[in-house]
Amino acid sequence: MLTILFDGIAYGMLLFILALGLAVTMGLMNFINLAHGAFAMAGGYITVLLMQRAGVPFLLCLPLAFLGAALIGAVLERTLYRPLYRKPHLDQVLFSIGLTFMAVASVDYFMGSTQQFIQLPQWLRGRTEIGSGAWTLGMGHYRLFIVAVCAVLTLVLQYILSRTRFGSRLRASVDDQRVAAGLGINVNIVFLSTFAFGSGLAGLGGALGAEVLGLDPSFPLKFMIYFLIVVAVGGTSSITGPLLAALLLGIADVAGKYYIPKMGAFIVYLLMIVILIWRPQGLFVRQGGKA
Amino acid sequence: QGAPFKIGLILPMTGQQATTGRQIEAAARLWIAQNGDTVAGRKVELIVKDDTSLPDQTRRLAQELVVNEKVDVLAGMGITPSAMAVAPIATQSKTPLVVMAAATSSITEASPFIVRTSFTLPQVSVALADWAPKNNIKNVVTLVTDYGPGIDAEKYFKERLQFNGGKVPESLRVPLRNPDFAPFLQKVRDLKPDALFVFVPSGAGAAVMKQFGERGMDKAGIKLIATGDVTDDDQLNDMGDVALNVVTSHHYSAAHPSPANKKFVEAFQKANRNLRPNFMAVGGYDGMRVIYEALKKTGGKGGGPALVEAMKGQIFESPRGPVFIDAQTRDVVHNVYLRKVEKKDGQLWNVEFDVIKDVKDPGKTK
Amino acid sequence: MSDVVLSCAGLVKKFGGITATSHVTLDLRRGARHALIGPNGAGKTTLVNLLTGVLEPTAGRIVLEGQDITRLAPHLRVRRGMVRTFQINQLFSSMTPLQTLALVVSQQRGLGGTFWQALGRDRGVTERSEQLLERFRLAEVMDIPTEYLAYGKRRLLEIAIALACDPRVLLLDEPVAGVPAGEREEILQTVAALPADVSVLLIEHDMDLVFSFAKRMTVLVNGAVLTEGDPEQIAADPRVREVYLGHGATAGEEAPAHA
Amino acid sequence: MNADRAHASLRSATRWRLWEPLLWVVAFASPLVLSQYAAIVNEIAITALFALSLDLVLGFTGIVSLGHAAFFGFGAYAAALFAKHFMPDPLVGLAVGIAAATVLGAAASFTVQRGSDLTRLMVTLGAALILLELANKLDWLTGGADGLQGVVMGPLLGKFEFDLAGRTAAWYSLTVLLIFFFISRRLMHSPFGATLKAIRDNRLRAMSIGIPVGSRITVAYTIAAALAGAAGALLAQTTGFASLDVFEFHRSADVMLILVVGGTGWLYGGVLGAIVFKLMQDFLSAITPQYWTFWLGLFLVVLVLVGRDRLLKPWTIFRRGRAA
Amino acid sequence: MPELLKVDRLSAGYGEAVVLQDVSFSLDEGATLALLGRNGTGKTTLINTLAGATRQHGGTMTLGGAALHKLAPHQRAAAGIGWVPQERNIFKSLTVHENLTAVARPGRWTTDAVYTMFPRLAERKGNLGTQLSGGEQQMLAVGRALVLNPRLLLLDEPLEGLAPIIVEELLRAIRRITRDEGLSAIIVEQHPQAILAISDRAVVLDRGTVVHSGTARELRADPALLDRLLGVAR
Ligand SMILES: Nc1ncnc2c1ncn2[C@@H]1O[C@H](COP(=O)(O)OP(=O)(O)OP(=O)(O)O)[C@@H](O)[C@H]1O
Ligand SMILES: Nc1ncnc2c1ncn2[C@@H]1O[C@H](COP(=O)(O)OP(=O)(O)OP(=O)(O)O)[C@@H](O)[C@H]1O
Ligand SMILES: [Mg+2]
Ligand SMILES: [Mg+2]
Repeated sequence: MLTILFDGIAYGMLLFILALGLAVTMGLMNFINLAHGAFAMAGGYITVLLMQRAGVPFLLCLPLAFLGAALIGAVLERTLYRPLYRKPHLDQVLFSIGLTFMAVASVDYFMGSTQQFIQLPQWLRGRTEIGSGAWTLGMGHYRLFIVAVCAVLTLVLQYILSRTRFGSRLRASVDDQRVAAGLGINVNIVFLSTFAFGSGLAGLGGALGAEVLGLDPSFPLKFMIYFLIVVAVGGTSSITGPLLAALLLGIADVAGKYYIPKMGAFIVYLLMIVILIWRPQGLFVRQGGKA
Repeated sequence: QGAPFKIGLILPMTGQQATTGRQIEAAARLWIAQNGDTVAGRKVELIVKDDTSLPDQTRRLAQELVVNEKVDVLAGMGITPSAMAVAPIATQSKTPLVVMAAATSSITEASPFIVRTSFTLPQVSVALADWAPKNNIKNVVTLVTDYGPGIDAEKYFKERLQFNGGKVPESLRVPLRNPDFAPFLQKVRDLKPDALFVFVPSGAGAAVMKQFGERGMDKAGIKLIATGDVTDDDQLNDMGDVALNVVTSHHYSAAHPSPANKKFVEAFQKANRNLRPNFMAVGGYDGMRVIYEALKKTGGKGGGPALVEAMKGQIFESPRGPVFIDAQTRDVVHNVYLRKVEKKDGQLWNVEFDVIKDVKDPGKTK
Repeated sequence: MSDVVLSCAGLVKKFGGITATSHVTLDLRRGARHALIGPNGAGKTTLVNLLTGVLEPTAGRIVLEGQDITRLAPHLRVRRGMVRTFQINQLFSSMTPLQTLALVVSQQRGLGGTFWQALGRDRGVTERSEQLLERFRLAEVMDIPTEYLAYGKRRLLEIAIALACDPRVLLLDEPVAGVPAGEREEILQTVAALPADVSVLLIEHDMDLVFSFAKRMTVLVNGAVLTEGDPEQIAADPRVREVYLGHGATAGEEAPAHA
Repeated sequence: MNADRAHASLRSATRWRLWEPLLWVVAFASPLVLSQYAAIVNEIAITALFALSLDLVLGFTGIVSLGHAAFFGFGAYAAALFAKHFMPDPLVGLAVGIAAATVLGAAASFTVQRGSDLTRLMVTLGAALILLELANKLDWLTGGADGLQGVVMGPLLGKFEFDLAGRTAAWYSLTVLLIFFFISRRLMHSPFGATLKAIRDNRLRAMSIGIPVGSRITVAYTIAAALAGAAGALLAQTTGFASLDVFEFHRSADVMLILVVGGTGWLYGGVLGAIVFKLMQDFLSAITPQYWTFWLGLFLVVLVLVGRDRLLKPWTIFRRGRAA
Repeated sequence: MPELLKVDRLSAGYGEAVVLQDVSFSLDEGATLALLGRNGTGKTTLINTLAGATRQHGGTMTLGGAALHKLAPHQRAAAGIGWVPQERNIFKSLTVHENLTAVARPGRWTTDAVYTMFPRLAERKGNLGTQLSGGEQQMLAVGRALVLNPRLLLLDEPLEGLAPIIVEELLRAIRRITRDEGLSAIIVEQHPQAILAISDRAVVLDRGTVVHSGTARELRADPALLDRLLGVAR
C-alpha cells in the first residue's frame, strides 16, 4: 500500500517536472507553448548523446540538458517567439505546433525513429524496501531521486517567485506588456530569461523522464496531453498549484490502476473533467483578498 | 516490354508507428536491390505512401493508387484497421493486398485478395503457452495492452496455458496511453506468480522490462516471458542489461542461425546505417518475394486474381526459416522460435533455443 | 408602496474578509432621478453588481416591481427592464457601433433568437440604431470596429447600449467619466429626458452633474448607507462633507465665480 | 437618408460575393474534371464540414475545443453501426449520425459553460478521450481497436453506387457541405449569430443586454455537434469503415489547425484551411513520406510569423487600412 | 528655471495611421503643463508617445538633455518618466502592494509614502488589481507612477473617478510635489478649470496639432478663448 502511494508520488513528481516548464511559459507568461514537449525531448536527446557518444556521467548530463534546452529556448525566443507574445492564443497554438512538427521530423532525420535508452548509473538502479506485509514500502532509487530533485526545484522556484521582485515583474509584463515597459520593466529581458528558464526546466524534465517514459521522436506529441492536464488542473497562477495537481493525479492514477485496473484509462480524464467543471480556474488559484 | 508493374506500398512513415514503416520500406528496397527491378520482362515500380496510421487515409491512398496509378499490387498496412479499411477496395478492384505488418488474426478473412507475410499474434502466444508448463512455469499472470492485438494475445495464451495444465490467476490490461507501468507491475509482484506474460506494442516493451527489473521482480523469483515484440530487434541492443535472459517467442530473430538470414542481416545493416532488421523488415522482405514470384508465375502478365492464385501455396526459405503461404487461408505458416536474450560480442541478441515447427494461425482453426 | 420600482433590503456582500456591502436598504421610486455617491471603494459598483445579478449577495433581498429577483439570472433582469452601464467599458471589441446597436435593439425587440433573417433586415431596428448613433455622435464612426475608437467614443457607445435596451430602471455607473466637459451635460440631459416613468440611479463623482441631475441622493460609506435625502440636505450634511465632498463643495475652490 | 446608410451597411455584410458561387461551381465540377482527385475532394469536403462546425463554436462563440472529434467520432460510429445493423441507406444513416451527435452535443454542452480557454480545451479533450476509451472497451459493439468492419453502404438515393474512384462520394459530401454551409451562413448573419459574437467578445456585457448566455452557448454547441456528426457520418459512409482514430486527439487538433490556418469567424476559414492543409499534406507526403511533417511545420511557423491574414486573405490588408 | 522637456516637431500614430503631427512645446523643471483638447484629438497619444508606448514617426523629444526618443520604453522610466495611463492598466494578477514594488525605484517616494497619501490603498494591500474599485485603481495608478521617483509625471486624466475630497487632495499634492520637489508634470484633464488652476502652462491640441500654447493663467482668464478652443461653455 505504501509502495503504491510512493509510486504515485514519484509518478506525480515526474509529471510535475515535465509540466513545470510549461507552467512557467504557459501559466506565468500566458504563452500557449505546445512546443514544450520538443524542449523536453531536446533535453532527453542531449542526455542520450552525451552519455552514449561522449561518456559523460548521468548526473552531469542533467545540468547540461537544462543548459542546452535553455540555450535553444533563448535563441528561439529572440528569433521567433518574441513577436508572438502579442498575438492571439490561436496563433501561438499554430506556431508552436508547427515548431513541434519540425522538431519531430528533424530528430527523426538525425537520430532515427527508434527509441533511445539511458543507462542509469548503478546507484540509481537499486531499490530499498522497508517494513513488511501490507505496510511494505518499496522505493526504487531512481524514483526517490526524482522526488528529491523535484522537491528542490519547487523550493528554489517558489523562492524566486515569492521572495524576489522577479516574479511580480514577470506577471506585470504578462498582464500588460506595453504599460510594464512604460513603467521601467525591461520586458524583453524578463521574457527572455523566463522563457529560457522554462525551456531549461523542460529539458531537465525530458532528461529525467526519458528513463521512465521512453524517448523517441514522437515524444513531444505523445505526452503533450499529460503536461496540459497538469497545468490545467493545477491552475496557471502559481507553482504549487501544478505540483499539487500533479501529485493528486499521479497518486489517483497509480492507485486507480492498482485497485481498479478496469477503470485504468478513465480515472485521470474523469478526475480532470470533474475538477475543472467544479473549479474552472483550476484547483489552486491565486486568490488574494486578504487585506 | 509491357507497362511497369506497380506496387503501392502504404505504410505509417511518421508518428508512433514510424519504425514499422521504415523497416518495411528498407526491406522492400533491399529486395529490389538484390533481385533487380525487372521481373519477367516487366519493370517493377515501388510507390511508397505515408498513411500516418490513419485508416481513412490508408483507404484514400489505396483508392488513389488503384484508380489513378493503376497499381498491380497493394502492400504494407502498418496496423489492423488500415488493412481492414483497404480490404473492400482490394475486393472491389480485384487488386491483391499483401499485408506485411498488421497481425490480427481475422485480417485475411476480410477479402479474398489479402495475402499475409507478417505473422499473427495467436501464433506466437500459443507457442509460448506450450513451452512454459514444460519448463516449470505453471502460474502465469498476463499483462497486455488493452486493444485488439493485446486481447488476442491474452486470450490465446490463456486458453492454451490452461489447456496445458497451467493457471492464470489474473489478467491485467494496460490502457493504450500509459506512461507508467508501476501499478500493474506492483500488482503482479504482490500476486507472486511463476512468470509474467507480456504483450505490449514494441515501443513500450523496454519500459516494461526496465521497470520489471527496477522493481526487483526477477529477484522475487518472477520470470518475464513475452511475445517477440517486447524484445524487438530494432531496439534490443539499446535496452541494456535489463533485457538479459528474457524469454520470448517469435517467428523471427535477427540472430536466426541460417546462411540466408546472415546474408539478409548483413545486407540490410549495410544499406541502412547499421540498423538491425526486425520482424517487420522480414515481413516486408518476404512480401516482396511473394509478389515477385507471383509475377514470374504469371509470366509477367499480372492481373489480380491470377496474382493471388500464384501467391497461394508458395513455399520458400526466408531469413526467418521455412515459410509457406497457406493456399486456403492465404495466411503465413512458419516456425515459431523460443528465444532468450543473450549478449554476444557486446551486443544483445534474441538467441533461439527451441522451435515449434510450422505453426498455423490458431485463430483460423475455430 | 406601489411607486417603489426597485428596492433592496439588508443587502450584504462579502469578499473574503472584506465587507463591500453591509446591510444596504434602498428604494428607487418610479421616475426617480436618484444619485448614489460615496468615497472610492464605498461599495457603489458592488451594489450595482448585486442589483443586476453580476454578483450574488451574501444576504438580503432584491425586489423589482413587486417581484423577488434576488436569485434571478442577470439576463432575465434585463428583460424585466433593468439595465446598467459599466464603470469600466464593456464593449464588443470586434463589432462596429452600428452592429452593436443593431444587435442590442434586435435583442431588445425579442428578435435576438431570430436565426433565419439577417441582422439588418428589420427596418425598425436599423432606424432605431441610426437614431441612437446620431444622438451619441457616433454616426461618423459607425463602421469602425469598437477596438479602434478613441476612449471618449467608446464611452458614448457604452451609454448608447444601455439606452438601446429601452430601460425602465437604468443604473448608471460613472457614465460620463472620460467624456469631455461639454458633452457631459448633454448626455445627462438625454438621460434626464427619458420618459417620466423610467427610474434612474446615477453613480458619479462629478458633483456639478450630480447636483444638477438628482432629485434624491443616497450616500454610501464603507459599504453601508450613511444618509439619504434631497440634494440640499446632503450638501449641508457635515458628515458627508467630512468623508466625501470635502470643502471645495460643488464646483471646486479654485473654480471661477460664475460656476 | 441616414437610416438607409445604416441599413445598407448592415446588409452589405450578408450579401453573397461574386467569388462565392464561383467557388462552389468549381468545387462541384472538380470530381468530374479532375476525376483522379475525387477521393481527395471527398476528404476535403468532409474536413471542411468538420472545420466549419468548429468555427461555429470557436470562431463565432469563442469557445475553444480540443475534443471536437468526440462528435465527429460519435456521428461516424452511429452512421456505421446503423448501416451495419439496420439499413444501408446513406441518407437515413446520415440523419442518424447527425441525430446522435446532436444529442451528445446537447448533453455535453454543460461542460463548456464556464471556465477559461485552457479549462475548456482540457474538458473537451478529456471528454473525447473518454469516448475513445469507451469505444475501445465496448469492442463487442464497435470492434474495438480493429475497427468496425462489415459496413456496406447502399446506393445513394437508391440509384448512385459509391464508385471506386470516389466521385459519388465526393458529390455526396460536397452537397452535404453546401447545405450545412448555407444554413450556417444564414445563422451567423442573423441576430442569433450576432448574439453569439457578442458572447465571444464580452460575455458580461452580453448578459447585461439580456442575452441568455448559457442557453445560447448550449444551442451553438449543439448545432456545431450536429455538423461535426454529419462530417463523421460522411467519413464512415464514404469509407465504409469506422475505427477508434475518429475519436483521437490529433483529429481534434488537426481540425483546429485547419480552421485557424483558414481563419476563424468567417465560415470560409474551414473550407479554405481544409483545401490548403489537405493538398499540402498530400503534396508534401508524396515527395517525402518520412519527413513531410517538417515542411508542414515550417509552413505553419512561417504562416504565423508572416501573418495569417496577409498570406491567405490578402484583401483584408486594405480593409484594415480603411478601418483604422 | 532650466528646461526639462523639449518636444520638437513630433509626429506619431498607430500602425500606419498618423494621429499627431508636428507637435512642439517645452516644459521647465518644476512646472506643470495642462494638456487640453476635445475628445479624440490625440492627448493620450501624445502622453503615450512620451512614455514610449505608441509608434513615433518623426521628431525629437529630449528630457534634461537626453534624447528620449532614442530610448527603449523601459529606459525612459529610468530617465525619469512616470506614467499614469488613461485606462489605469493596473496589473491585474498582482496585488496592490506588488503593483507598487514591481516597478519601484529608490528615492523619496516609497510604497509607504504612497500609502500615507492614499490610506485606502494601505487597507487593500493584499487585494489583486482587478478586485479594486474604479477609484482605488486610479489611486494605485498614480501611486505606481510616484514610486518610480520620476522627474516628469505624465498624468492622463488622473482625477477621473475620484471622490471630490480625494480630487482636492490630489490636486494639492501635485501642486506641492511640483513646487517643493521640483518635479514636472503634464496633466490631461476634461475639466479645464480645475487643472488650469494648478498649472503653469497650457497646450491645447486639435486633430493632432497644437492650436494654442501659453501660460495657464491667461487661458484661464479668457473664457471666450477657452470656449473656442475646447467648445466648453465654462
Ligand atoms: N472581487 C473582489 N474581491 C475583493 N474585494 C473586492 C472585490 N470587488 C470589490 N472589492 C472591494 O470592495 C470595495 C467596494 O468596491 P466598489 O467597486 O463597489 O467601490 P465603489 O464604491 O464603486 O468605488 P469607486 O467610486 O472607486 O468606483 C472596494 O474596496 C474593493 O476593493
Ligand atoms: N489603438 C489605436 N489604433 C488606431 N487608432 C487609434 C488607436 N487609439 C486611438 N486611435 C485614434 O487616435 C486618435 C486620437 O486618440 P487619443 O486616444 O489620443 O485621443 P484623446 O485626445 O486622448 O481622446 P480622449 O479624450 O477620448 O481620451 C483618435 O482618433 C483615435 O481614433
Ligand atoms: Mg465604482
Ligand atoms: Mg485620452
